[in-house]
Amino acid sequence: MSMPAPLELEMDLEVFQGPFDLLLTLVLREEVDLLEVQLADVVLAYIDHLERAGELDLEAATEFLVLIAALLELKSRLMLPGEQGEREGPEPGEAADELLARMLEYSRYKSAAAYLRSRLEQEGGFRYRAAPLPPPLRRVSVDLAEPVYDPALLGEAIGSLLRTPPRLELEHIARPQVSIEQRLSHLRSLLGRRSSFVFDEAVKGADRLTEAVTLFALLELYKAGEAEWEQPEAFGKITVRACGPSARAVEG
Amino acid sequence: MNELARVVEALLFLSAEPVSLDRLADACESSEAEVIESLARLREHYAEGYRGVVLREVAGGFTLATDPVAEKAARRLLSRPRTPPLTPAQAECLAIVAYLQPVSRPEVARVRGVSSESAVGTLLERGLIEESGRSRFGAVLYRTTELFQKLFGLEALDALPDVSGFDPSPDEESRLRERLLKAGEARAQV
Amino acid sequence: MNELARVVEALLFLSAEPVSLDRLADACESSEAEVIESLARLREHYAEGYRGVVLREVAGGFTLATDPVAEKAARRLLSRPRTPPLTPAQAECLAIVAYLQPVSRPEVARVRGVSSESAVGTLLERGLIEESGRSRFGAVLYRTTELFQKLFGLEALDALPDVSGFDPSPDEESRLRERLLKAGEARAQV
Repeated sequence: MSMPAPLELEMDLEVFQGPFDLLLTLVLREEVDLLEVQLADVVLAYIDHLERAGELDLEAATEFLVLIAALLELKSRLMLPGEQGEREGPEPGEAADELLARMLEYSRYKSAAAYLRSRLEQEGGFRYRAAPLPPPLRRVSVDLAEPVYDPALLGEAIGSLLRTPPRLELEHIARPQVSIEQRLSHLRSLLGRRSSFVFDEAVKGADRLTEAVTLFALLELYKAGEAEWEQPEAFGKITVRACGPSARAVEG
Repeated sequence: MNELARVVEALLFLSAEPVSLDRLADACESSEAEVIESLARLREHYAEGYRGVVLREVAGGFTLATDPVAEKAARRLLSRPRTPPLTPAQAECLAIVAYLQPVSRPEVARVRGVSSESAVGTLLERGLIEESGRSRFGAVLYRTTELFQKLFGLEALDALPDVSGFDPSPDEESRLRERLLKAGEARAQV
Repeated sequence: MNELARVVEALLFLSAEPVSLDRLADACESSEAEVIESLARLREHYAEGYRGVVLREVAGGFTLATDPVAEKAARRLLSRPRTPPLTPAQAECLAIVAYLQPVSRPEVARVRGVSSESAVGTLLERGLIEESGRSRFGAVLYRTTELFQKLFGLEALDALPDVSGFDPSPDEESRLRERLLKAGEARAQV
């Protein structure tokens, strides 16, 4: 089986109105075999394009990734050998349906947009008059004013403006307060007391970030010649030993 | 032209906005039936193709506008185009707001698959859309304005064509679906 | 009416100011003699006493103006305060001005958590709010008008409804202004 020639992505991203536009074009291009499209290239090119356009915000990028993920999933399912009954999750048909539904929704408004543009152009010849009123008609007469608005409207508006929106749940991404310095002094104090310890003890009960920072602190100690370690097998225990002047002091 | 028709003509000439039938009747202290008759007379006077000014029914009311025959000269005299055209992005946002209103900016972005902040901002600035309250999450909702109806020559919002008319035909839809699945079928035959 | 007369009619209709003969001729790319002939035809159409709009020759050129026959109706239509229902954005802006006055536009936007140019503009245009000096940072300040009080049936400003009846947390002690600004900042982040 010969390798398909790598597909040249000759697309001017500037002309696309968004990822759906891009995908629609991609999928409908007769000469493009979906299997051959390097989606990673599309992703990178598109994100690049957004960034250059100064439009890269989290919302846009996330939306695009969700979309590409759907296409990737579809593509990966298409690439799986055609075994029956062993797949989990949606069938390729379903994955395609999901993506198709969103592309169709987009395509509806893309056509509606084209209609609006042409309608505006057709209407272009009708101009409306925008002249100020003759002076005698300009002043609104306060005497003619009658109560038509309910003052409660104002109270309600203020009441709703006083309501604080529900707080976003940020706890799960709240950053635990942990610094390299803290973990360095933690490791040094362990070494000072015992001259060697198992790494797991140093991070007992700690969260993953603390674990990572502690490991980083350990690398710092190694670099400074204060400690070395040993791990006899992959995923085995890591034993940390003091070395350098402080170690000798303890041994002596 | 009788006096009522003359008055209605003058009111339409003065008012910057389209005037609804009931407001015309109130101002003229006449019945709506009488105003309708006057409007019919005016329409004869302003029959399209005969005058420089035409009588139009837009945005829920009546208004006078120039005939397109004068557009070039008007551009020379006033040295500005009537309405700058919409960019494709602005048109997409406008179409989504027009058909789904009231709709929030995140929803517009969801349909387009891309952040739509600047396009929505421009539509707001140009007065084609406006705020219409908030969603229950506090996001601002948008709807189209009377100016939108006026500039697009719509009698009312429901004069927009049915949105399903913009859906791809069943043929196009199945072609899209086929293309999506084609690679998989090719693979299965190997 | 020939095409030139139609175009001249449209130009006079659009222009707020009288248009001179040479500007008309320039815009129509015609000779002044041709424009004079068109104006004569138009004058027949717009003969005084027959139409709601008349053609006048004034200092500086030609202009269309309404016939005095429509004056009373025009006053009824246009001098009466316009009171369409307030949009939610307008109601919010108006409430902020009413309760916090004098208040600047940036403050209104901060409380709402969203730019409020067009709503504030509409309130100004309808005469519900007006300028009231400048803040020490130079921003224009707004307050409500007498018309506002009349349209809301308020005898005085202190007759505004008591906020505590609408307050989601009436026990909060700090001042209304600070609380509104705080809530607005939180909203802007949603």
